[in-house]
This record gives sequence, structure tokens and C-alpha cells, in this order.
Amino acid sequence: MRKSVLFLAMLCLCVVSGAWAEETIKVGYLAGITGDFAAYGQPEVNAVKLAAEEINAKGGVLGKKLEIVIYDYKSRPEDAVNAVRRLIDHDKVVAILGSASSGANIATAPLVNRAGIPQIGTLSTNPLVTVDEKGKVRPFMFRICFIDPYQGRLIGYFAAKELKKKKAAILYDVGSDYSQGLREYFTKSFTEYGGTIVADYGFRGGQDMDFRAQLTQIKATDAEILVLPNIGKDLALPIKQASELGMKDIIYVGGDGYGEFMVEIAGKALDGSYWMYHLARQDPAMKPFFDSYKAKYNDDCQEFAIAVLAYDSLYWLADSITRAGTAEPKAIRDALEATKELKLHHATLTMDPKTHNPLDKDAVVLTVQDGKSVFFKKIRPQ
Amino acid sequence: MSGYTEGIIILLCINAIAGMGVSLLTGFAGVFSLGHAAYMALGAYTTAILTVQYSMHWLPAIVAGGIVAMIVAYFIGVPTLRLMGDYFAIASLGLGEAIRLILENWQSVTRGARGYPGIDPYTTLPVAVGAFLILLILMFNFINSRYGRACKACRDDYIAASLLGFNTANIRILALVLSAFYCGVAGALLGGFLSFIQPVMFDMMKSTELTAVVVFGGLGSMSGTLLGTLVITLVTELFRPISQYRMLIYGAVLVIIMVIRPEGILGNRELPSFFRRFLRRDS
Amino acid sequence: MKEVSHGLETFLQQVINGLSLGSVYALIAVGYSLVYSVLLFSNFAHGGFLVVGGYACYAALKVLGANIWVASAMSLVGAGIVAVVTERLAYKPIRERTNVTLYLLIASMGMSIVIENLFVIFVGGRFRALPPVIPTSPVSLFGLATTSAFDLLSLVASVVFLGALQIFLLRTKWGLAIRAAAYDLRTAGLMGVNVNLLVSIVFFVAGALAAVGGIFLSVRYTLYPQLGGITIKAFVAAVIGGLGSLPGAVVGSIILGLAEMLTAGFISSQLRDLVVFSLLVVTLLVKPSGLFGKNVSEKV
Amino acid sequence: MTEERTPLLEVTDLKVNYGAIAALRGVSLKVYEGEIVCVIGSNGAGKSTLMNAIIGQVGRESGDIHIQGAPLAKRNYQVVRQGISLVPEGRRIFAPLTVVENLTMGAFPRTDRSKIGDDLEWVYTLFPRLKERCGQYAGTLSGGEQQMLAIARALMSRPKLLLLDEPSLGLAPIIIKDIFKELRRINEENVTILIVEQNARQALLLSHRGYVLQTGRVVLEGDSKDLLVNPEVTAAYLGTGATRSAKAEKKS
Repeated sequence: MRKSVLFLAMLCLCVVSGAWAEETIKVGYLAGITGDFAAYGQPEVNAVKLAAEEINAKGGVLGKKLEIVIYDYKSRPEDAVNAVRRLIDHDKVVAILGSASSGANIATAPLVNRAGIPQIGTLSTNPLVTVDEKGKVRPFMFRICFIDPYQGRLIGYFAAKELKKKKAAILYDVGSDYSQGLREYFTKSFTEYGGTIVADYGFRGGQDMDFRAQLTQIKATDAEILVLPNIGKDLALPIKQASELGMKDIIYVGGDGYGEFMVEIAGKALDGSYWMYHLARQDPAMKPFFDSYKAKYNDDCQEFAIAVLAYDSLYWLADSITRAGTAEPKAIRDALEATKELKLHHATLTMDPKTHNPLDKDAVVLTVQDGKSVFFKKIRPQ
Repeated sequence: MSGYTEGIIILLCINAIAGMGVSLLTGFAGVFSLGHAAYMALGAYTTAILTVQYSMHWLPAIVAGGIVAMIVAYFIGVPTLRLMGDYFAIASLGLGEAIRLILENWQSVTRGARGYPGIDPYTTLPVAVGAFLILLILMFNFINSRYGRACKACRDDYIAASLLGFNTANIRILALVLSAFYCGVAGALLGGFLSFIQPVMFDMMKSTELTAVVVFGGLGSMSGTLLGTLVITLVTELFRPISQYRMLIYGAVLVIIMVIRPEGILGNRELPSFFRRFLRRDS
Repeated sequence: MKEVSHGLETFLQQVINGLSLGSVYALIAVGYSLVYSVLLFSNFAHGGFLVVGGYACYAALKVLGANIWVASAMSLVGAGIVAVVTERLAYKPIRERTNVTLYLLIASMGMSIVIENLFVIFVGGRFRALPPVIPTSPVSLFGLATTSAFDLLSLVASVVFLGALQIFLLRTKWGLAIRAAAYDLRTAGLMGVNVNLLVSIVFFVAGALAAVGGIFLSVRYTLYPQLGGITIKAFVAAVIGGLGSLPGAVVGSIILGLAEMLTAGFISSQLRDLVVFSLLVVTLLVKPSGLFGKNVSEKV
Repeated sequence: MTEERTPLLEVTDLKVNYGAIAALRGVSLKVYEGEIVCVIGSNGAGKSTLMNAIIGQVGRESGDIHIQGAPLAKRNYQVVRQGISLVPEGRRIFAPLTVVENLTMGAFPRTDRSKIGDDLEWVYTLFPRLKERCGQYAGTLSGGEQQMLAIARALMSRPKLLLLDEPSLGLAPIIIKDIFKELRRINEENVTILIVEQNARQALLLSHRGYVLQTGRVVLEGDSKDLLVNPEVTAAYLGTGATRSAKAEKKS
């Protein structure tokens, strides 16, 4: 009985919130608050709220305030589909930001195309998010991050040309599309640059937390670098365990799965590792963001890549709406596609209209020194 | 009708089809499974591969998806259905995970963990509702048939049923194979609904959800299963605005219903007789 | 010749890795088995107790600034209490009404979701690490293999805790009562045993053991709300050893740890989990009650 | 009659339901100190339910139970502490525990640890066979030995009242005779006994008084020697072996 009252209350809430829709521009946000990516859900939500506050404080967009409707998708594609349908039909959003997961965005792509609502992926690096399997661009899907082939090529280039290493070992997550993608493209580019893969081992993300079996095998080879195309704890744990197994000389290289919380887990062992990243914490342009994030949430924002990308996607969207001159989804789409040399906080963004990927986006290489990530250099492979 | 409502109804139909399958096995034959998401995965992948790779029409492809799930279920059922009670449930958990891991590793066919994109969105509202209604009628015919009653006899007293001359082993396998068919079809429809599938969608969490819905609705009540599906799906949708509490509420609902009414919403009655009894008690 | 000794070294290393992994599984698997032996259901919320233990230790160390001994003690007691409360709130009403253990299974799955998400909401999903209270520096074993100081410690801790549990079960009045109840709970009641108190004690012990596992897992790996998911492996180990048998849980854990490491090392790292689940299914088919299990007939 | 004394156990109008089925429909009985009282009846008459309701393993619907004038607790473990102990139907010994451990379990609620050793000796003198097998696992004992163990285990709590549920079940006639002889000896050592039995003749021969239970009600009561010659009882429960069970079956 009490439960049905609750339902009714919820329903009323929805209706009421629908009623003020006219005053604001509604933007949807797909966040992985529960489920496998729960570790990243809170920072992205915090960051996008922060961006909205900042934009609204400066008078909003086209004189209207931005309203962010945040839905959790449990880090699962099947749930993302319903969340997006609800954002489109029920909340009548003009655009959708997120998610960070490629799988979810591939599943929502046909929906947003049909409905004509633009969606910007934050950390979804799989090429299929914006381009379908026949190579045709998905008109309403965009992304702010670089893609797996680019990132994989970066790692390969960096390892072969910058570090001048010839022998690499890979430890990747069989269950993760992200990890599989990076591994594939890294292997391709590293061998093209003349390197050899001397060991290639997989593991199952989620349940497997012990990588010593694979590491022991890798230790027995003469690999000079260990490539870790993984996310979060699956990056920190192999490094920690490798150091326990006495693997001192191997250099760790990885992609944008890096997060600062890894230092807490792997400690000293992380020193001297390299990460292809979207931005560096020391970047002076990012200081205001980190300061206001710290002030508002009293947190260092250790998962800053996702937070910054969520933050900047809203700025990108706001800019596109301004340029479009209307909050009409189709116009916003066109403006997003036409983005050129837009200065965001973490990078300068130009859209490739054929792929909806950022064009020639520099990657930042981070290295870890004394438990802190430090800007190493900007690279762009030839 | 808005796309959102439509999406929920399609998802409801898909969940209900899978739920009916598990309900037949668990509620009627008394066999508990913690691995039925794997049959959904088999159906989904078979249909996806047939429609995308071999350009088969979606209708026979869906049926083929169900049949592949059935065949696999048969070969799994023959050795494992000898196991009783918890042990079958545990074995099915292991097998379900094993099937999912095979799909994940068999990259040349399934494209591995990156998922299988580009499936035709053939699961439209009429298709989902149509499939649901057809399978619903077939299911009610089955449970009211001689075989359906035999299933119940097996559940209530396995030994007595075998003494009464039922071939209990065959009946348990029949129930398993049929439930796999339903789940396979549900998986195939899910593939067409999302137009993208990944092995991770069909993990243990999904399997437990299937069984939980059946227990929630009431073991041995097909309409209870449908009601359970409705409630669980609507709860997760209604609480979407308070996203972070959604899973907490889902977990709490499972516990609370087990504590307050372990026999499920409807117990082992079907909806009409439940209402009759309810009204009688009121007056 | 060099090849051979090199292969042997790697093999030895993998065996040691397997033993250390197995010892952590054992701590968790024993808890599963202990609860199963008395109440005949697989308590899937066990992983939740582990997470509670991990966070309790983390909080004690980081927030209260306690030393590792105090923090561990708080963690053990905390997880034990949560286990008892869980049993009282969620399981007791069910087991008093019905003897269908499946209802308990579903409730335990619900509880594990509840515990996980309570942490997601109130503590956050971030991966955390316990301060380096337990050394993880490499230790060389006669120059043949390398392990970390932590592994030796976890092995020792497993032996100590499992030994203490064994002494508790064999030498004390309540230990005897638990063994009797594991065979026949009702008849244990006839002997004047307060069955509810006994079940609470069992849950407290299981929760405390899970906390030990939780502390070691969070130091060895990392601490996050979904950490409990790893207990599925420990559960498999408990089944392989025979649900309800404590020596079985230990042996099953060691077998599983070795199987995982040797498969990943010498066959294929991708097949590691497949081997785990195949081992489970094969065990069930060949000997449903596991290696050491008591033979039980139908119980649903 | 002995109306002036407070009975050791007094059951008044006890009703027990299993769901919608009434198992006991108002049973009253009394057991005085030092007595052996038997309850006989056919299968399904409610005999085991009566035992389980007294010991607290089955909830009571209504009715009172008093022990020495004080109300009997409802929880199983408290009942044992008040001095009643049950030898359950089918013996239900702890098979994976040793004989000694089984006996120690029987003494579980006791706090006078020092005296437990004396009582162990006492039950060993009653059942010397158990002493010979004290280190063996209880599951390896023969049926008769298991029954002895179950009785000995119940005695270890030093009960004022010993309840026995079908002690003859599944045992050979010669062993039944032994067991009943032991029960008489135990009674002589100041243990009051309430026994329910299908084997009516043995039970009536052993006991002082008896009750006849039929479909949840007491239909007859009296001194055992009177019941033994009561024509109704003889007709229903006391034929020779084969006819007796045949009649019992027809009744149920």
C-alpha cells in the first residue's frame, strides 16, 4: 500500500518537473553510477553539474538556463537504451551527453538517429560509436575523445619511436571491448614500426584480480615494455603484482584508462610508467576546473579524464547551441558537426564531418614520478 | 504512443517471454536454474549471425535462435538434470558462465567481447507483442496439458510421480528444453531490439534476475510470473530519476518480498483464482 | 638444459602463485561452507560481508588512525555483526516460515545487491587501497621463485584462522553444537541448544572470516564496492570441495588456485575462467556432493 | 486416585494445527512423578505431534502445558532447561559425531560441568555397550545401539521427565524387549517417563497408566492393566502382530 503511494508521488514529481520544461534547455546525461563503472560515475556527474552551474551563472545559453537530466544506465547497454528513450520522449532533451561506455553508445546510436537528437560520447573510444559497421557516419553521434585505433597507434608509436623499444608484452582484458580494441590497434602499429610482440596474454576483467600467472610468463620472456590497454584497477593491479614478482626493468605503457587513484594501489611501482592521455593535471588551462571541483565537492577528482571530458562536452554543446542560435536538435547537430578550432579547457576541438571524431587531437603523454602524474610530452604520430 | 512507452512495452514482452520459460522450469517442474541468461545469449547470437552474415529473414532466424538454445539445453540437460535441488542450480550457474565465456572467446564467429553490432532492428512493437501473445497461448496450453500436469507432479513429489508412471527424467528435460526455447526467442528479440549485443549482457546477474522474477511472482503461477515481470520492470523504470538508489531498491524489494511473502505475489495460483479467493476473503 | 631449469622455475613460480591465491579463497570458501553446513543454502551475501570488512578496516585505518591490529579487530567484529544482523533481518523470518532454501538463496542475492549499493551510494564507487600496513615487498624463495612478503603472511594468516576455527569447532561446547547442528539442526534444538543463537554464532564466525579475507583482498588487490564479486570463485571452490565440508573448502580452494594459475600460465590465459567453471560442472557430474561432501539427498 | 498431588506434567486442552489441518484437537493428560505413562494410537493419531508440541518444536494453537505447576516455556531450548528431554522418533543421533560427543551434546544446557563426568559413568552403567564404543562414530552403531545412544543422550541433561517417541520403531523384537527392560530400570532411578508407541502391547506392559489417542483426541484413559483387557483396545490395537497392523491400516 505504502509502496503505491510512493509510486504516485514519483509520478507527480515527474509530471511537475515536466511542467517547467519551457524555461530551460534540457540536456540529458547518461552516467554509469551503479554497476561496473560505478567508480567513474560520481566524478562525471559532479563535473557535468559543475559545468552547468558555471554556464548558467554566466547567463546560460541563448538566455536560457541549462538543465541536466541525469540517468544511470548501470553500465549496461540494455539499460542505456531505455534511459535514452526516456530522455528523448519523456524529458524532451535537446541533446544527450555520455555515456563513457562504447557498448552503451553503440546500442543507443540507432535510437538517437531515428529521433534526431544529437548524442556526444565522453569516453567511448570504439570507432563504431560514430561510424556504423558499413563505414557510414552515424549522423547524430559524436564524441569528444580520440578513438581506439588512434590511441592504439599512439601507444605503438610512442613505444617504438619515443622509447625505442623493440619487444613488447601485452596483458589485456578479454571481456572488455575497450581493451580488445586497443590491443588490436597497438599490435598493428607496433609491428609496423618494426617491433615484435613477445607475449600476449588475456584475463577476465571483473572477477580476475590476480595476474601473477600471466606476469610470471611475461617475466620469462625478454619483453622490454608491458602494454596495459585496460581500465582502472586492471591497470594498477598488474603493475603492483609485477613489482612483487620482482619485475623491475620493464616499462609500463597504457592508454586513457589511467586514473590517479592507481597510485594509492600500486604505489612506487607506478613510477616511470607512461600513459597516453587526454590532458595533464598540471595543464594551466585546467587549474580553474580542478579548483572549483575541489571547492564544490571537497575531492581531488582522481578520475579526472572522465570528469574533464564530461565537463568539456557540456561546454562544447553550449557553444554549438549558441552557434546554432536555436535549441533545436537538428540545428545543434549541424553546429556540432561544423565545430572548428573550438578552444575547450583540455584541448582545441575540430570535428571530422566524415567520422564525427575529433580531428588531429593531440594526445598528452603522462609519466608518473614519485607517485604523481606529470606531463611528459604532447605527441601526434606521423 | 511515445518511443519510451513503446520501448518499455517491448522490453516487458521480451522479459515476459524469458520469464515464462524460466517459470515453466522453476515454478512447474521445480528445477532451479541460475544460468538461463546463457540461452538468451545463444538465441541472440544465432539470430544475429543468421540475419547479418547470411541475410536470413528475421522470422525464421528467431525461431532458429530458439531451436539452437533448445539443442544446447538438451545436451546440457541429459547429464546435469540428474542433479537434484541446489546442485543443479549451481551446475547451471557454471554452465551459463561457461557458455558466455565461449561466446566471448570465439572471436571469429561472435566478434568477442566487443559485441555484435549492426543487427536489423526487427523487434518492433507488433513483433514483440505478437511473439509474446503466441508464446503465452502456447504456454497456457502446455501447462494445462497432460505434460504440464506431469511437470507439476514431478515438482510436488518426484518419487511419487515416477511411481505413477511418469518418465520423470524425460519430463524434466522437456521442461528445460522448452524453457531454453523461450529464453532463446527472448534473446533473439532482445538482439533485434538493441541492434547490438555483447556477451556481458547475459551474465549471472541477468540469470538471477530471471529466476528472481519467477520466485517473486509466485512459483507455479504463470500469471504471477507475468505480474512479477511487470512489477520489476516498472520499478526499475519508475525509479530512474533517483538513479543511484535504483539498484538498492531492487535488492531491497527482493529481500522484502521473500521475508513478507516467500511464496511470491500470487503464491501458486493463477490470477483469476487468486482474485476469487481474495474477494471471498474480503466479503 | 637451461631451458629445462627455466621451465621448472616458471612452474614453481606458478605453483606458489596458485597456493597464495588458494589461501585467500580458502578463508572465504570456509565461510560459505560453514553457513551451508548449518542452513543448507548458499549465502550469496557472503561477498557483502567481505566488503564490509574491507571498508571497516579502511575506515579504522584512515579515519580513526587506528593501528592495523585494532583496525583488523574492528573489521572482524564489524563484519561479524553485519552478518548476524543480515541473518536476523533477512533470513530468520524466512527459515522460520518455510524450509525451502531457494527463498533464502534469493534473499541472499538481494542482500548482496543491497550491501554493494549501500557502499556505492554512501562511500562512493572509487577504487581504494589500504595503507601499506602489510608489506608486499618481494621475497625470494631459495632463488627459485619470487613471492611477496604479503603472500607468506596471508598463507600464515589463513592457516592460523582456519586452525583457530578448527579448534573452536573441536574443543568447545558451541563448536560441538555447531557440528551437531550441521548434521541435524532440529535435533540440536532438542538437546537444549538455542538454535537462533547458534545460527547467529555461525554467521558471526563466517562474517569475521570473510572480513579477514576482505582485508587481505583489499591489501593484495584493491577495495571497491563490487569486490564481493570475487567470492564467486571461492564459492566454486567450496562446491568443488563439497559444500558444508570445511576441509573440503580448503582443499577445493587450493585446487582452484593451482588450476587457475597453471591454466593461465601454461595453457591459455583466456581459458582460465572457463577451466574454473568446467571444473565446477565436472565435479558436480562426477560427485555432486564434492570431494569431501556429505551425501545429501534432495533438498530444494 | 492421586488428585491431591501436583502432576509433574499437565497438558490441558492442547490444540495444534498444521496449516488448515488440525493435528491435535484438544488433548489433556497428566503425568505424575515416578510414573511411566504411555500414549498409544495408530499412525496419524497425533502422537508425534503431541511430543513435538510439548518439547516446543511445534507451535501450539491453544492450550496450556505446566511442569510442576509452572507454565512450560514455548521455545525448545527453554523446555529442555526446565527438565524435559525427548528421545525423538527415528532416534536422530548425530551420525558424524562420536558416541561420547553425542552424549556431551545431550548435556548441552547444563552448567554443572563437574557432574557431567559422573552422569557419563551413570549412563555407561545403564548401557555398558556404549562405553565399549565410546570413541566410535555414532553412524557406525547398530540400530539397537543407536536407540540406546538416543536414550542415553536424552538422559545426559538429567531430565525430570523423559519423553520417548516410538522407541521400538524399526527394531527387532528381541532388541525392543531389551530397550523396554532398560526403560523400566531408568524409571526405577527416579526418571518419570512419557512414552508414545504404536506397539501398544509393549507400551501398556511397561507403563502404569495409558491414554489412547485417535485422530487428535484422547478417546480412552486409565490404568494400563485395565486398558490391556479393554475390549475396544484389544480389538483396535492388540491383535497378534499381523492382524494388528492390518487393522491399524484399515483405521487410517
